[in-house]
Amino acid sequence: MTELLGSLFILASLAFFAAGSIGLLRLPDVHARLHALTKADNLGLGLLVAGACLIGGHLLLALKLLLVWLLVMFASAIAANLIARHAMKDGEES
Amino acid sequence: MEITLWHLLDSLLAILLLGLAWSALSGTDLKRGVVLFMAFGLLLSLIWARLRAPDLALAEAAIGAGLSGALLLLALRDREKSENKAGQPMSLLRLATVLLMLLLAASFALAYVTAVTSNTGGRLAGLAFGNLEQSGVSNPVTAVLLNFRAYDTLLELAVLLAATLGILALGSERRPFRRPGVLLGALVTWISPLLVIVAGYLLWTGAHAPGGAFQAGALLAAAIVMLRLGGMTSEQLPHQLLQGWLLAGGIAAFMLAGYLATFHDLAFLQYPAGWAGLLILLIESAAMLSIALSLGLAYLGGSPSGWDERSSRGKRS
Amino acid sequence: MMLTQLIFGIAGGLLFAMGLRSALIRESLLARILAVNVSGAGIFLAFVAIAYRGLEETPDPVPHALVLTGIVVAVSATALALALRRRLEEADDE
Amino acid sequence: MNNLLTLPVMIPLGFSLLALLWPRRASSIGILGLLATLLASAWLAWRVAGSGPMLLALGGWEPGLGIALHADALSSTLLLMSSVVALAAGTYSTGYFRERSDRARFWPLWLLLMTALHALFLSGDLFNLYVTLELIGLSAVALAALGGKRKAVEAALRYLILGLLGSLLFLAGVALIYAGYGTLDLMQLRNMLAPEPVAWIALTLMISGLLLKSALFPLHFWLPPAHANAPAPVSAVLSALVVKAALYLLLRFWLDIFDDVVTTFAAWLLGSLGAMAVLWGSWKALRAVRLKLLAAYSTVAQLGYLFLFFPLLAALPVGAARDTALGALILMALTHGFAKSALFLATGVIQQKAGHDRIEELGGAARALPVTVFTLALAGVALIGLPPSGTFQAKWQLFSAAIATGQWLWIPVIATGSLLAAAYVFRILGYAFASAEGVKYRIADGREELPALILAILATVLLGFGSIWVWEFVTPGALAVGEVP
Repeated sequence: MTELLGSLFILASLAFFAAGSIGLLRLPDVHARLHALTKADNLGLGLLVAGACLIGGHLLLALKLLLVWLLVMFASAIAANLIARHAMKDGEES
Repeated sequence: MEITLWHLLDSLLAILLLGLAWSALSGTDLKRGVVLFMAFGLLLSLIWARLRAPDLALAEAAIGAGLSGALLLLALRDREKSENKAGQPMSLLRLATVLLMLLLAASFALAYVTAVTSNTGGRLAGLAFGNLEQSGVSNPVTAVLLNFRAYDTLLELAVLLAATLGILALGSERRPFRRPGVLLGALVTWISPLLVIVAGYLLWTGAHAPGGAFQAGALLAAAIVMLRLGGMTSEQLPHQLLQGWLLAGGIAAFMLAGYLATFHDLAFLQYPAGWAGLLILLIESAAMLSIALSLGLAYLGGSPSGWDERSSRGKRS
Repeated sequence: MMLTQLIFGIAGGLLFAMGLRSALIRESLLARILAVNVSGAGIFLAFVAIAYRGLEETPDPVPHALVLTGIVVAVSATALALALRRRLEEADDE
Repeated sequence: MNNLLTLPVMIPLGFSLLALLWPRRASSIGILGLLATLLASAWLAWRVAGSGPMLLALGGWEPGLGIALHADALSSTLLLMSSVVALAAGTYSTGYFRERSDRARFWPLWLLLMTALHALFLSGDLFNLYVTLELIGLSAVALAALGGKRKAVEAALRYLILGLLGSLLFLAGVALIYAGYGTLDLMQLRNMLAPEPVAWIALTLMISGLLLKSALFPLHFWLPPAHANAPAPVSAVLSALVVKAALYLLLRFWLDIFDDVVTTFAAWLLGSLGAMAVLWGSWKALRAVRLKLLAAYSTVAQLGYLFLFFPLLAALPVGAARDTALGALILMALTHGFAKSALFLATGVIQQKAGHDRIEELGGAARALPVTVFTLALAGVALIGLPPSGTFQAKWQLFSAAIATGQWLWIPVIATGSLLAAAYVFRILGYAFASAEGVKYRIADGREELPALILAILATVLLGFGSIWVWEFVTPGALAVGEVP
């Protein structure tokens, strides 16, 4: 039962990743791309981690995965901020 | 031979990898090439995981994609004269090199396929697993690196030392970065200690699970890179004399452990019975620090300010 | 023998040759350094493919250790090459 | 237990760390380390001469799983030569590098290079050989770039990238061998290898990598700039030892490990390339403007001679005649090692004292620097192959082998090469003995002039009159590791 639920979570995460990647490729400017990428990826990763926790079953493992998720969120938020600020400064190039 | 979903996944991964490599190498835009190369490294790390080589997946992500990537990105700041005329050779010559390349790849593939299909035995795997009990660790890759083929690893540390000394001899470090804004500063202050903890964990766990000195050392080096991005100057590194000892430590620990055995009438690098686990942990700790400092100094790009004064202090004149 | 071994082994051979070619014909030093790394990665891929023994059996640890050594050697060489390249720009003519 | 075998590798490595830790004493530590290395190598050669080849299974693991070191006559001879050359060039470097900080940079890398060379000579494992090749490559490049002149850095970077490509070709061959035969140990492979596609392709890849590293024509293009722009003691070792390391492996693979796999056609190919190297290298040396460039091109030519032996060895049946030819090859490699390092060191003296090394402005050198010019002349005798040098005897054997096997083709090549060598050596001497005032300064520092002189004497006199010892030591099964009990 938990395995099935976990798999569903992971499948759902794939949809978010796909959306994020399409956004990265198709959206017109840096800020919009960043928006698509960070939002979709963070949610996607969250779902992936949740699914993996369910399938893995260990509490310790779940904690480690959760830590990974938090770290990635932390880093990607700041990276996104840096990229956005850089883009603002440079003006719109791409 | 049955074709399963796994094989489709494998083909997809292989094609993606080749595509990434091709676009990283064929474009004239170097920045793009470097970014694609980092993506290549990450994909490779995924493939290591697929091929059940988690130790390599960790090392590739940390060293192959991570640190190499950081070094290459930094190198983009140095302009080359030749970059302006990144011209391609004439079309006929180009065709010839492509044909030669295909010939090379084809002969390699021919030999490889023949070899793998004719030799289906376990090669050295049987021997390695058979002697795992006596190696002092239960992670077979660590056993090969630090015990069965420890001599390779010893010389590999010498390679790293040679590269580091070469970089130090070329001149002084790059200018440090400007102090970052609040957010990046916060990231640096939070991440660096965390990296140190994770490195310690990887070192410890390397004895029985994926990890070990190299992955841990790379993470520590990543901490140096982060701090550097956060505006660290080389004065904040350990004292110059200590740096020398740290650089030498990995090899020195190996040699001491190696000759320890010879006093017990054993071969060089043969760990006395019961001591293997402890000796391996000690060697790995020293090696981790050497690796971290070497790679960190490589990121600094040259000798830290005042490095040469080590030799002239106390000079009479 | 397994199809997986063949797929990655042949891909490794292609990468090896591709990198070798670029390293010889490119003018830009940075591109050549990248190419050497790609070429090396191709050989590493072949090594790890040799070690693979299916989903059930633990792979041969010896090639894994060799590749780990190779990765460290590669990053050392890359670091030295990049340092030389940087110095080339700074060094004055004579 | 043969733990002795580790000493020629571990002594320089240990002293390299010491030189890194005590930079102020780097020179004394370095010289001491090289002396100890020389003693260890001499002892090893003595043991090998007395009681035959030696083997050590590192870590106590059976070869295959672990790595084995071994020494036979060929490896211990080269070990001894490299220890002597390193000590002489190292002694010279204490006068060459005036700044203490330069010496502190030089010594740890120098000792690492010795570690690498000795590790290569003793290694019995294919992958370990790859690591030693990379260690040689990186430390040699770092040394060649010392001083930071733009030309030197540029040549060093090119040298690095080509060296890496050579190592990668080698590694590709190693991967194939492991896939096909399931071991990396040379002695096990020696009995397993058969003439089949896997072995052929793997050997071709490895040999191509080694040819690139040993700068066989037409893969020699990286050598002259790298060797001519490095600091003098480094050039000496690059030409005398580093290219010889790749050549040693070629010999070891060709005549010993892959003995059953190689073909006569391939031997002829190497011989022909060697012949072209002799002619092209000698010609370029004759036309060189700078003394160091002359020395570098002369290395290309001298390496060519060594490759002429391959088709001859392939044609000779196993036995006394073949052993003699092999002995001649080794004698030639040794003589060239000593003579070429002497030439580079002497050039270094001239370059520092005169401020340049342009051949046509060497006038007065013979009066200002008589010892150094005498060294040049002695080294020249060995390079041309005049008696009593070791090269003379080696070329003599080369001639007789060419006649014995009916391979007349090589004889005009050797003769032309020797004539061209005579021409470029006398061109140097002609200008050096001219009375013009191109070179003015005298020096009294023996550290700078004596090492080169000693090396030149070793090449011309000792290896000439003493060649019989080399012969006796080397010929009965120079490559005899397989017979270790």
